[in-house]
Amino acid sequence: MAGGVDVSWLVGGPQGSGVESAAGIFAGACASMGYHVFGKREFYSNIKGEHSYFVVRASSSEIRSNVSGADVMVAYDAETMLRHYADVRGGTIIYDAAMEKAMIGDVATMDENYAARLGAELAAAGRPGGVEGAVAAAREAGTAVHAVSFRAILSSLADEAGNPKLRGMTRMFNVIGAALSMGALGVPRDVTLGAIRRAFAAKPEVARLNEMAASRAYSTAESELGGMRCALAPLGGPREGTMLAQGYHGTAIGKIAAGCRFQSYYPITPASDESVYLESHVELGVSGGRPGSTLVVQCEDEISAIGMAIGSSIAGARSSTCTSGPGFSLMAECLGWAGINEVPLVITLYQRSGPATGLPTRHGQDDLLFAVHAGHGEFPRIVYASGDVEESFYDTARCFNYADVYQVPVIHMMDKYLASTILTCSRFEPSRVSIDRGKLLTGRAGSDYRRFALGGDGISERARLGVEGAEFWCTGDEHDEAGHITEDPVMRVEMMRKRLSREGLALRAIPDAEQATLHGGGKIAIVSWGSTKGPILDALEEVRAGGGPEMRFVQVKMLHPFPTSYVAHLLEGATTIVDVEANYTGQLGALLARNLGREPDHYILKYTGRAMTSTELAGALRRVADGTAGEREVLTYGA
Amino acid sequence: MAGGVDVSWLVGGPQGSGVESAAGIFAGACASMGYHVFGKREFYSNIKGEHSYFVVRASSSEIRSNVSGADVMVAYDAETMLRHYADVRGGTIIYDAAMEKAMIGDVATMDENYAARLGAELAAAGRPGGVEGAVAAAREAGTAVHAVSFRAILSSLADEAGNPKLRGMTRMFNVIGAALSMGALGVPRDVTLGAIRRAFAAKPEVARLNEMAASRAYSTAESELGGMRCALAPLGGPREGTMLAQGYHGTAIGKIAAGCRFQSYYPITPASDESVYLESHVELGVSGGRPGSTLVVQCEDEISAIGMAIGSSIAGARSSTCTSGPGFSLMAECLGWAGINEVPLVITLYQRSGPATGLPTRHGQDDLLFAVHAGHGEFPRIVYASGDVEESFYDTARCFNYADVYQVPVIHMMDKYLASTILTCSRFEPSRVSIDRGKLLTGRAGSDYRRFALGGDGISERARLGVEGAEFWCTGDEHDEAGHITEDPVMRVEMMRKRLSREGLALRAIPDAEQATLHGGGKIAIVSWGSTKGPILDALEEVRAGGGPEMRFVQVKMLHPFPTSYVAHLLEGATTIVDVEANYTGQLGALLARNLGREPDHYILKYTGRAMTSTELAGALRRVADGTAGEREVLTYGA
Amino acid sequence: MAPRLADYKTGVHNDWCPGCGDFGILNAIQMSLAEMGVARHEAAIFSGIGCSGKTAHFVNVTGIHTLHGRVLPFAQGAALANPGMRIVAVGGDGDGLGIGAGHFVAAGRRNVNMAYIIFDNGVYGLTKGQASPTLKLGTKTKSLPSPNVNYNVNPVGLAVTSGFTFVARAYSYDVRQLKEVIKAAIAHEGLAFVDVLSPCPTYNDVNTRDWYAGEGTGGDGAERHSRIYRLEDTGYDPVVHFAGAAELDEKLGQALARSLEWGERIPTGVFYRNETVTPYGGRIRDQIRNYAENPPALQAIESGGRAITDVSPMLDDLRA
Amino acid sequence: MAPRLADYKTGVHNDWCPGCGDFGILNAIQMSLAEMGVARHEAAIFSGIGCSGKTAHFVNVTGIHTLHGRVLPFAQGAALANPGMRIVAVGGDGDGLGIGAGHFVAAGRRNVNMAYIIFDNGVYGLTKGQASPTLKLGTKTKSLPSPNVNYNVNPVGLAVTSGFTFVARAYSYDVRQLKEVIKAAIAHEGLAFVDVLSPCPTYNDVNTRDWYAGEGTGGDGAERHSRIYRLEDTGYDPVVHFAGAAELDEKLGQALARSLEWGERIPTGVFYRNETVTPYGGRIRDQIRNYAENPPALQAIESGGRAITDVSPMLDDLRA
Ligand SMILES: Cc1ncc(C[n+]2csc(CCOP(=O)(O)OP(=O)(O)O)c2C)c(N)n1
Ligand SMILES: Cc1ncc(C[n+]2csc(CCOP(=O)(O)OP(=O)(O)O)c2C)c(N)n1
Ligand code: SF4
Ligand code: SF4
Ligand SMILES: [Mg+2]
Ligand SMILES: [Mg+2]
Repeated sequence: MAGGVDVSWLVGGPQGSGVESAAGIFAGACASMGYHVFGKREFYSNIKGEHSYFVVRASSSEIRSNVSGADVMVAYDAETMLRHYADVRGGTIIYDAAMEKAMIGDVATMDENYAARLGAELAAAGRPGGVEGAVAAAREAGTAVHAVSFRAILSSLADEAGNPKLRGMTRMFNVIGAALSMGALGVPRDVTLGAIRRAFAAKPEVARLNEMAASRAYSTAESELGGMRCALAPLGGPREGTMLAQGYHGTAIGKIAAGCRFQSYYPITPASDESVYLESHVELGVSGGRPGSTLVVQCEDEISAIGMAIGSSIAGARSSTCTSGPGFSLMAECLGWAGINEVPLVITLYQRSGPATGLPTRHGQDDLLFAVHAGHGEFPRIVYASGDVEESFYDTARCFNYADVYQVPVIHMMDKYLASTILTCSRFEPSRVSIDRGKLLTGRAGSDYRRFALGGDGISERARLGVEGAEFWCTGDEHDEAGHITEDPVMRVEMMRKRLSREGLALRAIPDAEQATLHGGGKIAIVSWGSTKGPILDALEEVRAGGGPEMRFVQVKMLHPFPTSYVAHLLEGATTIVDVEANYTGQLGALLARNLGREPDHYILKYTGRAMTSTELAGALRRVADGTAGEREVLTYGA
Repeated sequence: MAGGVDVSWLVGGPQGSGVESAAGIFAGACASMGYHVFGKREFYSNIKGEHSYFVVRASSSEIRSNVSGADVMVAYDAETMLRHYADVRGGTIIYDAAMEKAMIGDVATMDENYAARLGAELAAAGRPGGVEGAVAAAREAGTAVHAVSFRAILSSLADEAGNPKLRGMTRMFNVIGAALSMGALGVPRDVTLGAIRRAFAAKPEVARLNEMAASRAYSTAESELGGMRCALAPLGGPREGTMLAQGYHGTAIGKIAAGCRFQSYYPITPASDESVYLESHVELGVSGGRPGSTLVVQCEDEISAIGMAIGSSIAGARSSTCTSGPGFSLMAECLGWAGINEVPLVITLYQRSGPATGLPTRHGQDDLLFAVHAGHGEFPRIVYASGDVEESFYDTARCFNYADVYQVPVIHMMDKYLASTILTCSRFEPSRVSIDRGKLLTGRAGSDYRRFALGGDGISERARLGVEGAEFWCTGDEHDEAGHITEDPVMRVEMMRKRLSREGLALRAIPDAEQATLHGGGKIAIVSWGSTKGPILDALEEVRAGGGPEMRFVQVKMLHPFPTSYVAHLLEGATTIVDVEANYTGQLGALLARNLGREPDHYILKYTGRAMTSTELAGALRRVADGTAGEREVLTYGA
Repeated sequence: MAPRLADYKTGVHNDWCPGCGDFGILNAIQMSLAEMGVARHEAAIFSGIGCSGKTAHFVNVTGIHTLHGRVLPFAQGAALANPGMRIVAVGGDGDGLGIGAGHFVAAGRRNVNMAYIIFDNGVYGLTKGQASPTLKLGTKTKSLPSPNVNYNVNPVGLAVTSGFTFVARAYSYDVRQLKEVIKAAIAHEGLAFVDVLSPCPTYNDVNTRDWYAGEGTGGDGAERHSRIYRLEDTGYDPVVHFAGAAELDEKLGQALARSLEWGERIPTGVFYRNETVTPYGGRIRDQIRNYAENPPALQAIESGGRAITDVSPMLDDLRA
Repeated sequence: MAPRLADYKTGVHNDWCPGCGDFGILNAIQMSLAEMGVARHEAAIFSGIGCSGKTAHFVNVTGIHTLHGRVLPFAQGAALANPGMRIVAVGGDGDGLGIGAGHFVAAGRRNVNMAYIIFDNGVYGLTKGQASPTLKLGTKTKSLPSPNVNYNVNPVGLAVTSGFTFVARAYSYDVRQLKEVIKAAIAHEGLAFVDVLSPCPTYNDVNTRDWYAGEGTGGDGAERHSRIYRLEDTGYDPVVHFAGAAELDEKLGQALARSLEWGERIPTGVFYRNETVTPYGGRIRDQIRNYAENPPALQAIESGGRAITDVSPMLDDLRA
């Protein structure tokens, strides 16, 4: 990124104070100026009041992750100041002057443990245990710190507009804070106002007021904040064919494009956003056909969600459900039913930190081995992971094809990191989405139709409900070709073979490039899966830019059945294997050991519930390169 | 077994016709004569009418499994005849003459697929497709076949007793059939009558009638059947300290002895027998204390069953639940809750053939990897498997100790094969059961009690409910030392380490001998787990007796955490590793590959739902020894 | 050609115990389909796990034998994806009111157009006779080691309370009424529930056929009377005609009151029927205008292997 | 020293939204424990998952914050293992009547001695305002993209039908009545249920505090009246005194009839109370004579690390 612009902007405040929309406005403005944007939200399992923050990075080069630290921070409350002041070393902090005197003890929402650590830290440096101490520390670290009275801006706005009611509209503090920082960063006023207008497009009156407030803040920024050390000048308008997407857009729009017409779900973070999106895009245009629709059903629990999706799939619709760990745990039994009955089904699994309720709004990749083994007994399945939002759009369509062609349940691994990012990426190309429904029978069947007929490649014709002459049976019991219960040992052996041989079939037929991807080259090989892709690619660049060695990155996309020989091929010649994952035990490492007989040499793991930054990952990779890394490198950056 | 007696006796008939009690009588008589007994029941998922059969083996030497084939068969119905005539090569068949003319098509319960195969087979040999054909085929194979009219015996009994009502008591056909065979085998009449008396001890009148019927049958046997080729003379009375146990007695009595005082369950085959046993032994004598009791609660589902057991464990009782695959699938989420809250809990998992409903009354060992990985997220657990009924008694107590000492959920792997066996074994010795409740706090707590206090060996004091000064909190969320919710990343890392380090702790502290057992020695090493132990030990003897090589057998008991180095040690010097399991994918093989980096060279697998016989296993082992075995040897013996 | 009863029977061997009440229900279902002239490919039976669950294999229309307690989710998913199918869900009392009770309550709220029949025998048949949720407190069947410690669930009451819009009870040995009730349930617009009292001669020696026939109601003489009586014979009107609050209260109230009758006199027939409530399929027509004509299962989603859904409006919304 | 209210409050920061009705319920629970003088170590709060689930951390007795929908199994297990504890289960309407409805129905049948309080706000609070099972059909809160497509469950009716022996409703802004109801629930011998109407100002903009206070009941003038009224003020008698069939019918019937009242007038107070039904703990005393004195959690099972249970009778039974 030599010579380019690369700004990390952090905004924080209590949940419900508009942190998310402020970040949306900032990201929107940057994207509209032609920047690459990558942002990620951190928040508590809480509705109002707990600390929430968003880091948005805008860069003139391609980026795929956050870095450690921030260049600019906008703090809406004392907690943001106290939690993040040290992240901004040498940058700029803008905070609401109203909190100037707040002490640690005043911040009721702050976790006891953090409060104790921070208190000790400030005390050790002889500083007051509150915002003042944080400000002093930040300044000493070279950070420019500006206290601005948000209320004063609102007041002058009210005066200007001759509308005293505006004085009370403190919910606009978020836009005021964002505009202050954007003004100071040199984002043209009309770009910011345009981003605000788009953000509140549904409510023009709200948009108008916020634009006014932002304009007032811009004036304050110009008069009081001076120029910042980094600037965000327009790069020449939005990049052609670029979208500003949220994490769940990939799978949600992917489902619509792939023809998923039934989604059942039970609300759960971070999975529900996808279903909510589908719920608000129910009716669909279809080229050359009648309008279509996605029926989205909110169920009484996740057992019902998967049960309904199976019922709908049997009826003939491409069907799916979307959940997170706790919900997926409840689905284990029905998953096996889909397996023994060869029902195509896509389960989108947005992982979060477990176990149990765990850290329900935080990131984790700790459900891999569970997804591979979930459900008693043995049955075929495909476990597939996307590395980023753009991939997830195309992968969603692939997952439905795999499900239909191999007549198996497919678990599509996503996670909270992906779900709660906002980023620029190339516009999805629906024309690249092919649809293969496999041996689906929708017309009249020949005589003697048997749903589970043996022979051939082991995959039999699958009738949907309602086809004349193709009545069929399904049962969770072992069954014969017609689908009726059997306990015959010979039939048992044939049916087990019929079903399980499908995994080998899939491995052979699915193109290598869909199973795993090689990025770069070098003797040190990183293996990973899922959302670590972004931090890894950025870290590899950083290592190289810092004079470190080239490394290769093998991204495994199909986790089950495991593409043993292709991954072995991609790892050929590697002297060091480094497993990177957001979990404690290194689950992909276990799959490597089991399938390749090769345990990774190093594990770089993070399980704080916060996603990796490319910075900390690059640090660990440098240690690997120079031989100082331990077997387990545990990353911990981020509040 | 050179020179000794070794008889396999098969009895079959429709479900509900008393096959089980006939087998009980036979087994009881043999045990009372001093024989070693091993028997196993096969039956359909059905209440009345489908084919059920029991093979009981009686031997003058120690035995631990069934062999292929039978020496004597008693057939109550045509289906038994048609399904098993070929099993009795050179032995004796006794069947009810009433079925003499039955054709395959008359047997409505017979599986279409088997009917077709059998029809073809008989036709190919030019025989009638029915009992007559089977009789002819059996005779040609050297089997003595006797048709006896069971009804005639009943009639003559009625005449003798002057009680015409007895004519209609066809439900005594089972005892008549058993007695006929026992008479012919030379079992002394009073031994048989004694066994009948014990079997019907609760109903003296029923016992009396059955004894009369048996006596009549004895006379018929003496007059019509002549001596059999094998004879079962008394060996000198029951062996000292020997029990005749059913499969579930090990874990059921084990739980009582270990102090399990709360068992919640939902009915499921083959797990419920254990709970039913506990339900009928609710009040307990306690040496030196007030009478105790096991509270057994039948729940609305398995989620409730594990939830209640957790609640009870938190209250302070040793608690457990018992289930099979489908129920265990439903428990995955709660299992993780127990994990993150460090709740001691024993889940007895009686496996059956999956997936889904699968073969609900048939055997399988296909839940191993699921047990190891069940539940989203990462948390500590112990997975422990018993090799036979006697072991299961002592292992049950161990499992409770592990749960209490390491404060983790323990999954005790059992299976349908174990559950539905009847066998002689040494009387359980409760004096060998030690109880270690670990850091359980029942007295008043010191000040500042914190349930999840960090430090030390990572295991903190666990208060039961109701202890003054030891109020505590639990949550499925990540928590601090007091048990309150936290999202602090630093606390998260400490708590993850606190919990997961426990697996290493258990591996180091639990004696090697409890983790794995070595039997025999040799260059060829068999690795296996659970109920294959019996067939393996018997097969090893058979191979050796037939001039084959000595082989060693490594029985892995602790499957998670995996005793990598101890198993590696036990495998040292082995040139060939053979994995033996009752599943399709070779799940222990996967654990070996993952943990030892060593994939087994051969897999001997069986997944027909029928347990291995030592005969077929010995055959496969011989092929391994002489180099003719394939990578996968799939066993299929048994109807 | 008008369908004949025989067309609705499969060749699968029925392995229920002799004398099992379930035979009556099976016959009534087959007769109902035949008399209603439902084409074989337009109907599907979904079933739970238990003796009763095997029903799906005995009726010669598509049969989906699901998991224990899960018949309602599976069946609703199919009914919603293709509302043109006639969906009949069946299962045991343990299946539907024990492990499946949560789905039961939720299904009532949803009112998807289909019928649900519970084979109510008071026991868990297939697992050897444990108490099911409908067995009365204190009852000791021969299969129980001690008297039942749980109060019984009231299936009719629960259905009415949960929002089922057709709620009936029948008796498996009164096949004539049973069949009429099942036909009405299948014809009903919305979710219909039929609780069928079905003796299990193998495990439930309390609520036997004889017991229902009047054993114990007063000697062997004339006072002895069948416990079962038909609501329709008493002039009972289960139908909600106008859906005013007062009428609703009355109709719900009478259904609940009758549902509590047990022992000496046990009512059968339709307890409650309300077609003034829009079924789920109708409720979603506000969101999906052509739902009935182009439901999820029948939509075209590709042409020549290419996706044909137009997602450009969504992508345009995200333009940077 | 008599316990004080402050003793029942933890220092854990309460992060509910300002104006959340749940604060009233939390206070009422703490006040009830204090007024009843329940020793801190003799009580435990079990909770489900949701905003309401956090309650377990705010009350200074042992608190077990379980899983979504599973509070009743956990709580019943503890109550059965140690019947000397005062167990109070709490949770959301989604938790208890959606995902947990099956356990709700089963718990009613079991009648374990404990209290269960539902925080009934009509929404799934913690997952951002989706419709909960108690939200009425067709209602569109601000958090829903389109009107609710499900009929509501009737918590009081469901509890009565399921066999709960104490069934009440209260309102979180009438803390006085609420507290009395909670005390009665805790004191009740058997399973007590309290449905607490609790406005969620963040997501449910339909059933707000103002709405309950009478908004929309007829102008701003005198005709406007609080929708909430107290059953006890109307001479309503919820208690089953004799347990004859006729009385039972009457008491159940009136409870169900009142449970259907909604909108203009919403009754609160105790709907039904029946202590003539033996609680589960009593039912098992037939099987375990010293259950109350020596319950599972308090039994001695070892001495000096050795098992002390006498299994020899069982082993003798198996002698070969
Ligand atoms: C998850 C799960 N738990 C338990 C079982 C075992 N099981 C099979 S049938 C059955 C009960 C059957 O009772 P009911 O539903 O009343 O049907 P019936 O046999 O009486 O017709 C049970 C518990 C199962 N199949 N799945
Ligand atoms: C198995 C499972 N599914 C989904 C969730 C996500 N979840 C958390 S709280 C909640 C709903 C809360 O609603 P309610 O029970 O009414 O409680 P409230 O927040 O309104 O008090 C859901 C669905 C979960 N934690 N576990
Ligand atoms: S056990 Fe009962 S319900 Fe099951 S088939 Fe036999 S009689 Fe019918
Ligand atoms: S979301 Fe609603 S229920 Fe939850 S804390 Fe806020 S106001 Fe209360
Ligand atoms: Mg039943
Ligand atoms: Mg709620």
